[in-house]
Amino acid sequence: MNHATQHLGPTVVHAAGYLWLIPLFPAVGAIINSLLGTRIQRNLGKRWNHAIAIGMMTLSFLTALRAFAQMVALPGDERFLQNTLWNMLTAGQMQFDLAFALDPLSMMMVLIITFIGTLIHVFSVGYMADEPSYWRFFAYLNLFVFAMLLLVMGDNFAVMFFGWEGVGLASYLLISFWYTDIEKAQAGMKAFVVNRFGDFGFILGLFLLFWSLGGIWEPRADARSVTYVPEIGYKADPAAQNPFESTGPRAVVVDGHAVKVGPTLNFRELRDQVVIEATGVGEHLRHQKLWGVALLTLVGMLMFVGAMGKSAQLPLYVWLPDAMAGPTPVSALIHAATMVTAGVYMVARLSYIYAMSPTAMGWVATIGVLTAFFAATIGFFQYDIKKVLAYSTVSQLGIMFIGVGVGAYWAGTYHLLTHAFFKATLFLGSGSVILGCHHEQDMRKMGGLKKLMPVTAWTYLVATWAIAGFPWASGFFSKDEILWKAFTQRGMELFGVPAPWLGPAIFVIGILAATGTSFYMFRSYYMTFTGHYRGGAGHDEEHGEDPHSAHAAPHHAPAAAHAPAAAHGHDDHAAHGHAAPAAAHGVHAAPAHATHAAPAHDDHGHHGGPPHESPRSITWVLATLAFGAVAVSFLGIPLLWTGHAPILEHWLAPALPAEVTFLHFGHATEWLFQGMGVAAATIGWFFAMKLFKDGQSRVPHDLKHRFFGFWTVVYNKYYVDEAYHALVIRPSLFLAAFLSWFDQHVIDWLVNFAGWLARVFAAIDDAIDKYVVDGAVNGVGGLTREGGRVLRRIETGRIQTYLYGAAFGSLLVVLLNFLFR
Amino acid sequence: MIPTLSHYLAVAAILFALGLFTVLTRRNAVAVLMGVELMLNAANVNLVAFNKFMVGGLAGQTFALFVIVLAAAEAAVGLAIVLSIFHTFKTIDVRAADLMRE
Amino acid sequence: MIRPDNVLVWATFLPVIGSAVILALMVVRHFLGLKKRFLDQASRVVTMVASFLMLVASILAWHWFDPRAQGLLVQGKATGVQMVSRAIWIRPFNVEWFVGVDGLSISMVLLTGIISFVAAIASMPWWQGGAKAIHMAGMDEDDHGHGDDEHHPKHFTVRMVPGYMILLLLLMTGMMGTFVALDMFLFYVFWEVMLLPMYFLIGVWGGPRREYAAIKFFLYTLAGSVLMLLAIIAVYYRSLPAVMADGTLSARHTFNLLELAAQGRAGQFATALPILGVAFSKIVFVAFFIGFAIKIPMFPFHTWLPDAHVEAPTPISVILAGILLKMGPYGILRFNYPLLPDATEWAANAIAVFGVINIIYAAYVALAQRDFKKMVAYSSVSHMGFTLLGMAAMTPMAISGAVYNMFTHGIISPALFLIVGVIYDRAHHRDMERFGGLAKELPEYSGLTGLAFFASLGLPGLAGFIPEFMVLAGSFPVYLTFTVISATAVIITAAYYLWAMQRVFLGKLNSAYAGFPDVNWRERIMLYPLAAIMIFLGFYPQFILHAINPALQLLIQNLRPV
Amino acid sequence: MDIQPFLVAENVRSTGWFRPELVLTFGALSLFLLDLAWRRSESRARLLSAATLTVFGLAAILLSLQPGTPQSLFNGMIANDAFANFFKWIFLAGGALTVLIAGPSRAYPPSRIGPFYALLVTIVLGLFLMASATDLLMIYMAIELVSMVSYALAGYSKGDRKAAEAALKYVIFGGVASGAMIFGMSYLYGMLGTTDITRFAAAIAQVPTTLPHRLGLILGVVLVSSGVGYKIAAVPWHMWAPDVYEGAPTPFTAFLSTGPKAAGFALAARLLWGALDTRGSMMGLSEAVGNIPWPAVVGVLSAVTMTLGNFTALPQTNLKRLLAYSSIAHAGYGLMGLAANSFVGTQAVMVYMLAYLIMNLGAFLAVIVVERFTGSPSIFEFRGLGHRAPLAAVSMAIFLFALTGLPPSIGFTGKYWLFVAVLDRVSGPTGGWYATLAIIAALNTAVALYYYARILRAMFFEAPLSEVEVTYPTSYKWLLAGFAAATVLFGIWVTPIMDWTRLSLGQFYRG
Repeated sequence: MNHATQHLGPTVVHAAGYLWLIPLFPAVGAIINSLLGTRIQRNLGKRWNHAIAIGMMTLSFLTALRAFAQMVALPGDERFLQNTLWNMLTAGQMQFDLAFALDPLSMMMVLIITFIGTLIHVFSVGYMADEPSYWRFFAYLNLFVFAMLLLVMGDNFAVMFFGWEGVGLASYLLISFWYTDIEKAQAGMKAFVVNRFGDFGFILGLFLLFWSLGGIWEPRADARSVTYVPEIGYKADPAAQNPFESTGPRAVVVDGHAVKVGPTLNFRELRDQVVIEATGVGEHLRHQKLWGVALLTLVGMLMFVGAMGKSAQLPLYVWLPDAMAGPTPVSALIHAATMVTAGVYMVARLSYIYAMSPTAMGWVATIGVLTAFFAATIGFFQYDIKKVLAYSTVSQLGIMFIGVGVGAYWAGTYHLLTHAFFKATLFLGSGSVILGCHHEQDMRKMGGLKKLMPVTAWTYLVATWAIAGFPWASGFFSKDEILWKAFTQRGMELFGVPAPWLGPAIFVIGILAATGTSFYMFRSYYMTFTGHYRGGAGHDEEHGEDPHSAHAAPHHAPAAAHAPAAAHGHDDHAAHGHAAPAAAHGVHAAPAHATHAAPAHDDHGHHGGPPHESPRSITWVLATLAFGAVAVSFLGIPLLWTGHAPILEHWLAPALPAEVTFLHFGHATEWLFQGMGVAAATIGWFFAMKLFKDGQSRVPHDLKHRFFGFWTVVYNKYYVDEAYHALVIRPSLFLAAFLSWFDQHVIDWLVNFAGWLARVFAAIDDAIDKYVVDGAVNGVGGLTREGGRVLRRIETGRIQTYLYGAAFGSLLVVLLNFLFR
Repeated sequence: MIPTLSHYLAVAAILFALGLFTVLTRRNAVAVLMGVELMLNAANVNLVAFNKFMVGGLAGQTFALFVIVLAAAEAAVGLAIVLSIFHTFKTIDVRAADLMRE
Repeated sequence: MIRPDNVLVWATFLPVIGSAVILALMVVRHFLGLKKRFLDQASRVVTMVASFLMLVASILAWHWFDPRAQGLLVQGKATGVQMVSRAIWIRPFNVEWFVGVDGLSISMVLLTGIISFVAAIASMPWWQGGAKAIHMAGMDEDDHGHGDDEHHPKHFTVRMVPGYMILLLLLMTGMMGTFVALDMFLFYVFWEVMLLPMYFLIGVWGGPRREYAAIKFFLYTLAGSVLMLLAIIAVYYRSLPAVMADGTLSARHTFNLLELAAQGRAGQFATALPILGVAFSKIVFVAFFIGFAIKIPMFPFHTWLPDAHVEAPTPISVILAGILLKMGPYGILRFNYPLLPDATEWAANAIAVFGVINIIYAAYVALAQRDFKKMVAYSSVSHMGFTLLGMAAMTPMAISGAVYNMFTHGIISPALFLIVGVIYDRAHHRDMERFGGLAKELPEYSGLTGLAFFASLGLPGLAGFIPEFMVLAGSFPVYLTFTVISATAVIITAAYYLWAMQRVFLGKLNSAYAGFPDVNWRERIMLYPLAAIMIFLGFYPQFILHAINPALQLLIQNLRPV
Repeated sequence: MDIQPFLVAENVRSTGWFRPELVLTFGALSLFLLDLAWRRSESRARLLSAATLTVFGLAAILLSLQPGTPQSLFNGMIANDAFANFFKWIFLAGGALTVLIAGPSRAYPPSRIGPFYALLVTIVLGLFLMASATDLLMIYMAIELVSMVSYALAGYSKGDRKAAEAALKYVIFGGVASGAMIFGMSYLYGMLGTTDITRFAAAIAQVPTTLPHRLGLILGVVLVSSGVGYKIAAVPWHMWAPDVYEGAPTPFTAFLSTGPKAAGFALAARLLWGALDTRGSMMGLSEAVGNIPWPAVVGVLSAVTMTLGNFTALPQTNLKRLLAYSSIAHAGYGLMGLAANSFVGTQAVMVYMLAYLIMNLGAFLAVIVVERFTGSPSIFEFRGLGHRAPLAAVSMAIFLFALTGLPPSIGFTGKYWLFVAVLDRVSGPTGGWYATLAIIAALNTAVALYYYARILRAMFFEAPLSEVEVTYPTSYKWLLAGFAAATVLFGIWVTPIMDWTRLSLGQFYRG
């Protein structure tokens, strides 16, 4: 494994004072729509809501193009635009600004986000036409884009993290957009909390990296609490010792350029000091150990935990399928094209860190391939069309992580790009279908839609083709490149153990996953579009054996109390359903329907009507995206075919400074492997066609009954949700309940104890007066009686009790006098 | 034999003890007051004795005179109060006066 | 007439002047036979005016404060203390009227100004506007004081209004004074002055179990302040004389905090004779620390907080959460750290442990709550834990984070309590299980709640995130394990807030709450500014940090001289 | 030995310094006469009150006219010094305020109020002598004077069994105490050869240290202090206090809890800090003379007294009784100052007595307001007082906070200075003991808060038994307001008190 290379110099920064506009526009849109949205919708009509949102998106897209133009004009290794707004925080060694930066990588992301984002906004116009709180939807969408742009454009970890959590927020809001359905609400909550798990890891990884950089520790008297003492070269410089002025990174001069060295959150400073060997930071980091583990390994693995959350990798993927509760455009934009790829982006962004730790690479790649395969298998048996796409997304993300894991950073990123297009197409296609079938999501109730919805069908087919990985559709190039690189990668380690076999193993599983992908995607295509229409039955029985009612109960996170609520969850959902056809008939924004929607849903059973093609605003978007899904393939035509590196690889090179070596094989081998890729796709397609074309074959039914046990397990997603419920949620709830009991009955008892104690003392004191003194009196009385019968019987009254007390007291005082000295 | 200081002191101590004992044990309020008188006189004996044997001068004697006077006054007040007790409680048993307890 | 050298005096005494005016009105009323209604309204107006002027004064103080300034020189060293006003108060005790602000206190002064004003607004029954006004229990103006059965208690804003206002204003003075006092004795006096009105405000205008809560609060806090008094006198008796306001030397000892800090740095207390065989500085440290920890509140001593919050009327909860809790950490940073550096080193680990316990323990307890207000109260306990942890770590980043946490929490948790108050005014209960789907009826309210929740659970871009991040990042190198444990709190916190969100606002609308009015103007006036501050501080924390950083770094440097 | 002329001359001279006492003496006598004279007039009570106030006023004027230069009067019988004058002012104030309180309180019908006033004046006279006595004989006579009149006044309400019982218990307990005291005095006289306490220190130094001598000496001191101790109601001579306080008419209880206690402390200060210590420098710390470890003993007594008083007060429901126990506790706090055996300590005692006069009279006045209206001083009658009599309730709250010792109130000032006095000793040889004492006192403060808070709760938090507004005379309103104002004012404006006490103690007659 070789490291950052000498020839790389420090980043050359080109100021671009307008970058902040790119995230600003969506932000403005969000603010306007969230503050004034209701009034606009009421007084001006919905068209203004989406006009604002889409307008802002377009502006931001145009600004992005402007930046792109500026960047293209620059020489290859100087493509870095930067724009600082203000200093956000300066404390001790930490110091970061609200600043944006664009390098080729983030440029690509920004273009994807703004472009596809805009399209999906347009799509939503038709899709959400009769949503009562239309304004809210667009506000959220804009908010999401804003956060996503922060994520990719952040000049430092802080801003990136702002976006990182911001998209989490937006996705929470959008998933539980139809909050009246408690299940949807819980899906949103689940997504956010699961992501928090990831962020927990991410934050720790970040701290570890930050502090291991300059290794500047506060000198403390009790050194034992400092677990990791840095190398000499990285002791704080005197300035850092003195807490007076906060110490940013200190500068080391490398061939003329000052390179900052020391703890930093800034990507550029981080990259420079790590990548440029003259600083020695890379060496330093590579030799650090914490708890006997290589520090960078910990950093890489912990940060990847963050990626697991965001990008739905094992074992934190569980939230993504539920996230399908959100409106379909949301699924397309957030849960396919952009947000979920944040993890991939993060790994690519830190390529030079990961490249230095084989174990981290192995970890990423392994998780990736396992996820890819695992999710693909679940995809086989799902009936809910969006669920199928959700699991396919999970699996595709796995593939991307294989790419960035094995060191084919550009390939991973490329797959991100292609996936953005075809998965967006697929989701929007499914959205169009769902709309056409009156919010029916169960593929068993579809079929034969090809004739009814030609555009949708064709675009869906193209995208399926792409994802399955047939040549000339983009998926082929990216996936193929990734798997090939995985095969040729032999330097990875598994938990510190060198594992040259890991690469090939990953390739094998990856190919299987690819086959699976091709299979279930074509399955979904055939079930949906071929054969004759099976729908129109209405929703009633849908929920009888509906897949997600099977695991509905478990993931009401803590909400045991809500089981009943969950049951009615649907009427409302249906209400939305019934608004839809109106939209379909192109009657745009007829508020009347919205209001009638709820009553209408009683007789929805018959009101269904045949499916129908979606309005133009939708079909155009589908077409554009489908075209893109094919077009982007030109960015990645491999070296093997053309003789020079793919355009995208060339473009991204400056942003991915890490260099990873791969084994070299002859052209023949490479052709062979490409062939294998095609073969995998073909096999998958073949079986899918045999089994599901036109819904004729009985085989799937028989197979299902032959292996019913296995089927149920897979169908219920291996009961992972139930496992989580039993292992994580219940225990923590129990702990919470216990602690709160403890708090009220034990801790709180202490204070009452104090009060009680006081009262007890009082009682004792009373008792002393009543019994002890009296008792003493009687005792003495007794003595005297015994002593001298000559004396009359003794009687005492209370005053005399007092006197006894006084007398004895005085006696004690006298003794006391002798007690002291 | 010639009584020495210690004899007087002993007598005084006994008087005092008797007085205290009376006060502590008798239930008749008047008797109790008489016990107090005994205690006072014990002090008188001391005063006079000390004056005679040790200090000299007149201070002790005078003191004793004052004590006697005050003792009389105190007895007067005391008896008045006993009288009022008798009126309100219809008895002069000190033990009866225990309306107020802890 | 307000000048930098007297702005603090104004900020401190404007409320008292207000209460004096109300008192005068009450006396006059007897002679002129004014209507009770008039008296009520008048006292409300006076309160509003006084608290507003106090806010203005505190903003002016913030405006005039210069973080880079040398400030008062003590033994030739810069302390950064500014806007000093001092005079001899009790010569025989060596006690001075000595107030001033450094970077640490100025932020608290600003906070006090803001929150006091908000609390004042929250105490008014006005601006209930809107078509369907809320029915506040017993909002009828004729008022025979305590004429309330527990089910429909007369709303606190109309019960014995003048008394309430007087106490509220006294409380404000106490708080402001506590933050600006630089003389131990003066500090103690203000501390107690703040304690007493609180007791009555909870006990008289509180909820059903107000007596219990009030007594509990009172006993806890008083136990703390008695310890504190002992510690103060003990320190006093180990101190050396110092120059007083009139330039003369004080007799034998001094109460001057800055002087004491200098002496502490020089080891004056570290080397003092032990008491009962225990090192002097340690025993004093513990006394101080417990006294302040009760206010924070720190783990074993925290149980007064939920009761106090649950029973207290909304504005008092606001003040309690917004300001009173901050006095604990403030006191520790003002007394323990500068005066007893050696003992601070000695205790740091223990403090960290308590911090972690606070964070995790309280977060879990909050997760189990059904009572909306109790949940928020415990979340306060949990968040104050971050302050403890940061203070213990003593890295510049961590300690800045700790203090910044005091400020942001001082903005967020009042907002949360106001929010609870809003729903309580409408539903007259706080059981989250009994709500549901309110988002449909009260969209604006739900939005504000969401904002506050996310701010509190540390969503980047809102105020709550930065301090948590700073504290964790700062204590990471010092207390690796503790930091890791504490960081898990971000998950639990998210869980209980979102769950609360779900139980109260999401799901099907509970028909019982159909037709609830959304937030009215009074609530808007309070909540929107706070929300704005949350967002502003989320993106521009340096606004506060640039003021507090130098002071804290000075503090650390004195703890561990280079 | 015959009477030498200079003795006469001395007495004549002394009379010039004896004017206030003379005024009180003749005032008392004339009040008896006036009472007879005004038998017929229906405004008898008001006239008598006026007359009594005049007497006190005159005494005050004369007192203010004579400087506090330390000197001995009547051949060393009494001393005239600023220390005594300070307490005399307290007694006058207490007496006058008691008159103001007693007038409208229904405790004394006009027919009986005359003698009460006369006897009150007499007690004040006795207190004057107590504060300034420097000779065992004088001490004995002063205490007896105060006691005997107190016995009478404790039972001074017709047909009231409780009063009668109180008087009986008081007289018996007092009699025994004085008997014990005089017995002790006889020993001291015998062993030291003098009754002039200012010569004790020197004389004790001569006493051989054999056990009998030591026993006699200590017995003497203890027995004498039993006489003083029962005046200030210190453990173990405290038991009479609750019954007498409860039984006696409340106005007199109020006076009893302030005047005689203060006088007792003045006397104790003269005996202990004045007579039985090494003459440490005026400002510095002095040590006990001979081998009498009285500071330690007093310290123990102080701790026991405050603890016992506070804890026993906890369950009380009769406020008079509760205040009785609290006054025992406060005696304990006062003893802290004596235990310190230093200038500051004694000064703290003086401050505390002044503070206690104000806040305790105030508290008792509030009790009277309620008792007068409802007929019972039970805490249940205080429920909802916040609504039924706001002024009384609020000022009562202030007094209670002051009694607890919370700033800013005169109670805090006093208690603070006591703590200072004790902690001043902490750095000394026996510092540990003093530290313990301080901590015990601090904890006691918290305990005390607990039962004071019960009253607060009753007044403000609990629903009243009846809604009727509590009515009481306007004079009480002004008095309450005055007491409250003073309580707070002197909590903030402390310097005058501190200076006054310091200067007064500075002129302490030491023979």
